[in-house]
Amino acid sequence: MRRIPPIFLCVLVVMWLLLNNTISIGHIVLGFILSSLLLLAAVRLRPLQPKMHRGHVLVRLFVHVFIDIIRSNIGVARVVLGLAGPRDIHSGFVNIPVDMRDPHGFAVLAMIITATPGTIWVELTEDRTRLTIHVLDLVDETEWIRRIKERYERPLMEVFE
Amino acid sequence: MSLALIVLLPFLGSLVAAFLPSNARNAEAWLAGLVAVTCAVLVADHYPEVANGEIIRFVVPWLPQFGLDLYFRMDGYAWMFAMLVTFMGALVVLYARYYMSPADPVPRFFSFLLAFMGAMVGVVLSGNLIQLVIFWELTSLTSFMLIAYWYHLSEARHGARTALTVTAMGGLSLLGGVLLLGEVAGGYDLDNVLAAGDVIRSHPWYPAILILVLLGALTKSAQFPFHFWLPHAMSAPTPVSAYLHSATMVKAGVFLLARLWPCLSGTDLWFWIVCLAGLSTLLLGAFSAIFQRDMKGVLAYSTISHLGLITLLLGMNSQLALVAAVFHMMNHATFKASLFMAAGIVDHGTGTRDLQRLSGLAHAMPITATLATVAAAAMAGVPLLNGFLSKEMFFAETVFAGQGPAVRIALPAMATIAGMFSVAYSLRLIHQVFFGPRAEDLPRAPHEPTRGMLVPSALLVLACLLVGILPSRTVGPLLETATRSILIDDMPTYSLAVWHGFTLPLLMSVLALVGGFVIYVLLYMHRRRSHGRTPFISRFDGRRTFDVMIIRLIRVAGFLHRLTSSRRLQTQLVLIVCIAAGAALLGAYVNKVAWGGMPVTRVDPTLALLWATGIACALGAAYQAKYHRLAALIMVGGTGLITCLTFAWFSAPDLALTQITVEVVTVVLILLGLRWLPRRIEMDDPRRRTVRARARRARDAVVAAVIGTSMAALVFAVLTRPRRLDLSSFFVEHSLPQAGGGNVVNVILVDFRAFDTFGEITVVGIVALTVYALLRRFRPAVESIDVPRAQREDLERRSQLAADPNEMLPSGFMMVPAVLVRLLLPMAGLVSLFFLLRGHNLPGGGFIGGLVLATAVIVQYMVGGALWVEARTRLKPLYWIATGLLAAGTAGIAAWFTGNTFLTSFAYELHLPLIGTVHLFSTLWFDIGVYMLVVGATVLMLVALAHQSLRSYRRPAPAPASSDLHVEAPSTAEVDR
Amino acid sequence: MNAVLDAAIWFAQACFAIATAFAAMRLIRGPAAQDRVLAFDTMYINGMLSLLMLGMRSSSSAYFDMALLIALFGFVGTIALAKFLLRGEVIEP
Amino acid sequence: MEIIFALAIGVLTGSGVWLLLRPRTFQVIMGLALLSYAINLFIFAMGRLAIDRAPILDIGDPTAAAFYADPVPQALVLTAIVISFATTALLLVVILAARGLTGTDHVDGREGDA
Amino acid sequence: MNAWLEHLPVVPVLAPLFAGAIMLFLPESRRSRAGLAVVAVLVQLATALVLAYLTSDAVLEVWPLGIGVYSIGKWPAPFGIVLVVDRLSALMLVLTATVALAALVYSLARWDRVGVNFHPLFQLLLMGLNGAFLTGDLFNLFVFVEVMLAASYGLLLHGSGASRVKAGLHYIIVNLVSSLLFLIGVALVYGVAGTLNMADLGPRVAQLPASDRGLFDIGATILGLAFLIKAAVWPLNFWLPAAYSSAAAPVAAIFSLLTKVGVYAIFRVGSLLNESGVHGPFGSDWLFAGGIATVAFGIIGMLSAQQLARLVAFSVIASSGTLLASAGLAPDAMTGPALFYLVSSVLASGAFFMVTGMTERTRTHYFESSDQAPLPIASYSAFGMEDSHDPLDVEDEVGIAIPAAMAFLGLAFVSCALLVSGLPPLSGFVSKFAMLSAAVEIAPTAELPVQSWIFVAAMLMTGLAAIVSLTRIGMRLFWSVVGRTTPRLRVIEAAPVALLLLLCVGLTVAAKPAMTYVQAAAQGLTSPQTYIDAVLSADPSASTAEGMP
Amino acid sequence: MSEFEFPVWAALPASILLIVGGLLTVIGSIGLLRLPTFFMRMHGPSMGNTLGTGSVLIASMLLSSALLGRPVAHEILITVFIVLVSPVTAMIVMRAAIYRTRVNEERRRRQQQLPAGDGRRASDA
Ligand code: NA
Ligand code: NA
Repeated sequence: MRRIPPIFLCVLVVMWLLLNNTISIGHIVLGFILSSLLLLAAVRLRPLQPKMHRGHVLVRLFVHVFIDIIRSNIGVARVVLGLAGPRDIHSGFVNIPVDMRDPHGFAVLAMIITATPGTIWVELTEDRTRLTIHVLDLVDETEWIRRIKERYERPLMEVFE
Repeated sequence: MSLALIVLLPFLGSLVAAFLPSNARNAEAWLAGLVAVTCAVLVADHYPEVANGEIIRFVVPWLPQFGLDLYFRMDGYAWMFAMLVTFMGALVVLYARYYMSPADPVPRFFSFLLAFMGAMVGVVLSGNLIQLVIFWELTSLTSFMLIAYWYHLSEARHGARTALTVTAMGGLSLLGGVLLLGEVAGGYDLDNVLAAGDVIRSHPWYPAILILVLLGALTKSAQFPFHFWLPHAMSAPTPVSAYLHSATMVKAGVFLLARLWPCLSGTDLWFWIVCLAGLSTLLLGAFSAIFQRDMKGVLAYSTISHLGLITLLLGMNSQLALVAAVFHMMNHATFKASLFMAAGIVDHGTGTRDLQRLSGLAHAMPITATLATVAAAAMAGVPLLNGFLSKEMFFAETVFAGQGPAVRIALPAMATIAGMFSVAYSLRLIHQVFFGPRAEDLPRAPHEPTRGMLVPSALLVLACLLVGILPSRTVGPLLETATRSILIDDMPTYSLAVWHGFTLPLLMSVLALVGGFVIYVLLYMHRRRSHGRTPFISRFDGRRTFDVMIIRLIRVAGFLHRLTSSRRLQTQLVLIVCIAAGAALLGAYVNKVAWGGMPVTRVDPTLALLWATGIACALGAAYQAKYHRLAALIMVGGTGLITCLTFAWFSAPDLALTQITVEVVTVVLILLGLRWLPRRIEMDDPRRRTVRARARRARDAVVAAVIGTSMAALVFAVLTRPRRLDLSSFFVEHSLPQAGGGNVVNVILVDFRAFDTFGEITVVGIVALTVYALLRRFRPAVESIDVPRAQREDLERRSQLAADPNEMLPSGFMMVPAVLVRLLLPMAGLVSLFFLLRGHNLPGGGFIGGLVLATAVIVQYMVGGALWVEARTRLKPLYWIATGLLAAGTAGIAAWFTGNTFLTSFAYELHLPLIGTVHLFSTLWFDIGVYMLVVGATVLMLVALAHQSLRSYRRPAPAPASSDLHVEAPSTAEVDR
Repeated sequence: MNAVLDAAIWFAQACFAIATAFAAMRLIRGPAAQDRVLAFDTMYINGMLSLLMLGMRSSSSAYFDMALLIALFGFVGTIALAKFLLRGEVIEP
Repeated sequence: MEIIFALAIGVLTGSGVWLLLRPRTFQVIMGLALLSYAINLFIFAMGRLAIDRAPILDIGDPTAAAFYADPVPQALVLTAIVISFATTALLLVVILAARGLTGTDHVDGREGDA
Repeated sequence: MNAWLEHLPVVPVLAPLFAGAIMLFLPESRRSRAGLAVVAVLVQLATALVLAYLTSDAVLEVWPLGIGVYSIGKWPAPFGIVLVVDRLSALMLVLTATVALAALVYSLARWDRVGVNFHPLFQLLLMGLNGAFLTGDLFNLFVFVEVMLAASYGLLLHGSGASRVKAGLHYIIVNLVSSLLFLIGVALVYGVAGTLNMADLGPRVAQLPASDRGLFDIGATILGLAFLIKAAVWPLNFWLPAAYSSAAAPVAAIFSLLTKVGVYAIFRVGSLLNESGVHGPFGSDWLFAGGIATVAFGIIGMLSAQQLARLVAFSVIASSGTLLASAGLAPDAMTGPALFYLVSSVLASGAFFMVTGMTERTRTHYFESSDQAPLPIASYSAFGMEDSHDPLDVEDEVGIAIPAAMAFLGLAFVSCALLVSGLPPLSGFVSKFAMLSAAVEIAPTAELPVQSWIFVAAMLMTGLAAIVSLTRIGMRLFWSVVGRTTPRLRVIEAAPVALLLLLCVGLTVAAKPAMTYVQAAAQGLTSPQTYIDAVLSADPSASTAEGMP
Repeated sequence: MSEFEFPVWAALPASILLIVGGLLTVIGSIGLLRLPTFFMRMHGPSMGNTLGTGSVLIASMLLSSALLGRPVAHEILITVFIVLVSPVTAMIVMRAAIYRTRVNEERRRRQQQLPAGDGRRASDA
């Protein structure tokens, strides 16, 4: 008997309600049925499931990320519009040694890095020890390494490991 | 009734004969003989009636709408010919029984012989001209089969084909003539036509009719210039030559001329054409006959000349001439047939027919010699033989033919000369074969044949003698009835006496005999130096001309075909688009199409900008598609996006939705294909710089520009006209109340015009099946068989490229994407179901839902790898397709049980706890069918394409060039099993 | 108040059209294949935004679904292209 | 607006036809794709252009048909889109098979003049 | 009327669909699928015959006007889609089912196994054909033509191999373009006239303002061109010989119907647009010219053809040209004979393609030699579709060999030759004679008598060309002395050919009733008012008990 | 436009958000167009992807809630999907770019080694 991941099920039901833009009991039931069927059908295609704890940490993380996003948007906008001042923009790759191992952690990290303009995920080594990102406006590498590890990696490790 | 039987019996006999065992010579002969005799008796049985001028009729309605009935009609003339055909048939069968060797497959022979007999009887007994044409063509066909009886001889094949082509062509023109004749005479049956003589002769179509009919008759009767087929028909077995090519079939032409004589003759046109044809044939045939080496050759040419004689008589527009013609038809049949039989006997006995080698056979085969001599004498027109009588009548006619002075002198002279020739060749034939020193070097020792072969010939010779000595007692009455039935009331007075006193005709006969003797002696002096080639005219060999014509015809046809057709696709497409555009522009010009009256709405800069983008993408794609395929693909995708936005902009959300999903799938699909389309290397190709290439590109550019402009103009012309509301208003008004759906477009798709959707999904299913079938036996381009370069690099690190089905996540750069995309799958599924279920009231529906789910699955393939996914799921696309089709179908049929027509929508009220009542529309079931089919088809196509790379995934070694293809074919096969 | 809103909607729509046009320029100019792929992706995002604007303009939820669909699947084409560039085929064994 | 629409269709048709007449199979398939866009827009145009008039009736008010955009051409275009999608897929596979069997991507299966 | 009889018109579409769908559940092994296929075709044949009976004068209580109208989904014409069964449709249905039966049985000998999914595709092709002959809606006609074409692509490529794929590529692309034209035409017709229903078309066109009339004519013209491409009119037919001659024999046999769909569409739509006097391809002069050009092209092609299959393909072209020309010459007088000719020529070319397949048996061209053989790809077991059978092992021959194979082949060949060349005595001659006599009959009163003469000349020429080329190739096939191997012939292959030929014989013998029927069918075309009334007055809700939900 | 009168609490913030979102997106695509190297260009669009889209979605949420008179939140779904999906795109495109630049480097090097230029140039597909 395959087991249906409960959180995911709830997420799907909520999705269904959002899609239909309603909270009628009928749709809740329908959504529940459909979601569980889908999960049953798809569970073998998603063998690895996350085990999350201390979810409240995520809240703080998201606040940080939100702030960073706005900041980096402004930053990139200045670079693009050439308002960044006379200094020539120097962009480059940054290698970050990482201690996290959980794929889902990395997934969230990838989301964050992609969502914040000015940084792009380049690659993670096979042994998941070194992460390379590309930074648009690279002034100080160590600053970036610290920021990724402190602000993002630690909370993620708390949640996923 | 018995008339039909006379015609039918031979055909039945032929069927039976065809199925007898191939060695049953006697059975065949008995059957055939019985049939022939029976027919003869049946014919003879009718003599009393026809004798006193009755016409026996038998009609079976066949195609009365077009005046075509099976109408058998026997009058005296027909009776005479029927008798000739059946009686001769009997004799020939008897002869053939002994002539054919045991080795020959006789069933074919006798079956075709009988078929011919039937056809010939059909010709003479036809009371309907179309029916006559039918049997006419049948005689051509059967004669073709009989000539080619020994088809292993190229001579036979060739002769048969020549004969068929010439006579069938004649038959076709005869058909044309008869059609006109029928139209003029107001019906195809003979009685009408014969009655309408004056109408016909005075009708403007008369010349056309005459020429067409004559073409038919003259080709059949081997008249100049169509005579050449007959000598080559001699490669047929001798019985066939005796029967078809002397006695009966070749008579069909003159038979027809006499048959239609009352309604066609009597004009100058008739006189000149027919007489000229006859006279030239008479002379030419007789002259050539002198120089033949082959016995049958001599007989063939003499047949030609005698037919010419008959034709000439028919052309003279005089009743007496007609009588003479009919008389000579019978006489010629008798002596010529017996001569052919004699030739066959000689051939049989000695193994050759070559006049050079044959000599002095009289000692070895006295009876044959005697018979042949008498027959030849008849042919030469020696007194006391039938040939003499008719020939003298002929001479008389030439003398008294009433035309101008030139004719009055020339015609008798020519006739006499022809007579001399015929004496000469008859003499030569007999003398060289039967007299002189005994030939030594013959293939076989000559000997008298069995009685069976002699009897028929003997009977015929006897007939010659009887008729020749006692004409009025024997043939008189028959001739009387026959001719009377043709020229009903204006019968001429003539006497069939052997002696008319010293008359000019008698003098001509004597001259002919003497002259002929002299000619032969002169020739003999020349030590028979003839090599079968006719002096003066041998260069004008009709047959060679004919062959050349046929070859030319085919060559010309080939040339024209290359000229009027093309195997190049571009040419075809240019033609199509140009003709379409041309037609449209022409229509616009002719009808003076103008813009409509409605004002144009103001331009929204945003959309304008969007379309500037879209147009740029389209042009870019057009420019890049040759060498930068990926770029072109992406640009086309861009255009698609703009198109989709446009649909949305002009309030067509469903279209936009469908367009966008289709876009995505199409891009993936074409990329999957590009894997197997080896990259083109761009180089400055000299061929692109040739003038022709430039010219073609210029032409295409112009064509494209013109067509683009006209399309734009067309659209604008429509857009500036008021729209018609009839259909849309009906749909909008009935959509909610009757069909219970707010989204009119979707309601149209699943209810108002569900039948379209029904067919549309079938198309998708069919295509999926085809793609699958084609890929089952796909043979990739050599260049793209081995693993792509990028993956080959990985092979240094990994044993094989295929993902391990057991690993949780792909190693390497695909790990994080895999996590995310697998998270996405259930969500996508939910979205697809959402679109499926809400379609009836808001944009969406089965198609979109299906594509969404299919795409979600495909993405799993992209991140996980084919084998990984398939190790963990078993989707059976074919079953999805089938189920989809069945669901849609049953959704339609379900309506039958509610007493409605196919695909009528109906709702089923479902009361559920804590959900309340749910209206289940049958259209939802239909939409589910669409959904399943689309999922199945899309997945099948994409995955079948993706599977191609499995063929090579275990071969790390980069494949060398094409050479290894065949080598590794089996290995792949066993990998696959 | 609607006037302001309409103006804003119109402005945003124009912005997205311009963005689309820029992306298309990049798409046509290239130079590398990856530039084109990137431009393609951008066009899709902008297309999605334009659709949302249409939805607001006509205040109908019909357009939302299209936006949803692009958000969900606009990326498929992009990663297919990218994967073709990267691996030589879209679906590997 | 009509002018832009007509122009768009014109250009799509033009470039589609141009590609259709090219000798390489891939060009032809791209041309057919462009042409089918053009034709779809063409069919769509037969219902004339309407903005913010999507033929989606709010439950309960089937107002005058004149208000809504003509749904019929939309339905026709939907069918056309689906069919052209399917046939494109088929053509693609046939092109691949031809490339494999004939060794060239020329539409005539042999290298004519470029 | 009987509630179930009412649904008969839709059965010819549904039977093949369900059969084809169910087959997909059955294993690819021949037996089960073939059995189902035969049953399905027999059902279609029976249905078609019943429909033909119902449309004849024999019974009037079912369909008083002799025209059955079945409105899909109970939506009345012109709004909904209606299936219309008149004599012509019924005739085409019977013809289709007959040829289909023959081709199907023939294919069971071996042909159906040179590739996968032969039988489903075959059924769906029939669905397309039947739908096209039945529908009364212009766009629905497009859809069913697409169904037919899609299946024909699959069947043409059945067995793969270089020659087929090459021919198929051209065939597909040309047909895609013609489908685009079809769409433009339909769309324009709708955009101007505001209807898609064929019967509704005539009345509306009559009411069109002069300003819109030109646009409509353009639409009709483009539509007609699309039909003409399907009907293989010159110069839009260069794809045909390659496609038909490279297809497997039974496929080619059924293909001889495809061109007739184009002809049917021309006849049908032309007759409905007739009195509104639309120019373009439906205009008689254009049609006549195109037809004659096509005949001429067919003649040239026949003369220059080197293989029998190509020759037959060209004869198909010639016959299609004959039909168009006769329609263009004088619809009123010629349509009846033309329909007779259509039936005869379809049966003949169907039989001829099968005979060709048997004569070319020694050369097994339908099956690529091993070096050409494409690589089989990964088995789909992982993919959830086991088809164990290997498409390459088709060498085992089914059925008992008949004796005197050569004799049968020869007889069949000669009969086919007679039919194709229109020589006596078979139906080929009867039909040609009927057309010719009609053509001659109208000549004195026609405003362009020369057209009649051209037509007559063309007919006679076709016959002559057929004789010349057929004797040439036939002698090479049957009388070539060197290296002729007598093929093993099986009843299962011989019987269908015999069936078709016997039908031609029957057509010849029973010429009178047959001609009566086709003339009645032609009557329906030449005076379409009955058709229009029947369709537009049909009230779907009348016949049924319950109303709408 | 619809005849519905939007309340200020919805219309005003929505307008601002729309303007901001539009501007951000345009700037992003200017970056895509103007920035010198591919790796720099990749940063441009991500602006539009995140904040641009976000603000438009919030605006849409506000407006439709105002329109229907009840909270409408289904725009969240779009955000979820975008956030889920854009990393996948970014990663693979980035990876492809790196791979192709490397390959082109190698090719250029190889072509410098052999006597360069028989006029050919590998196309990109
Ligand atoms: Na980023
Ligand atoms: Na066809």
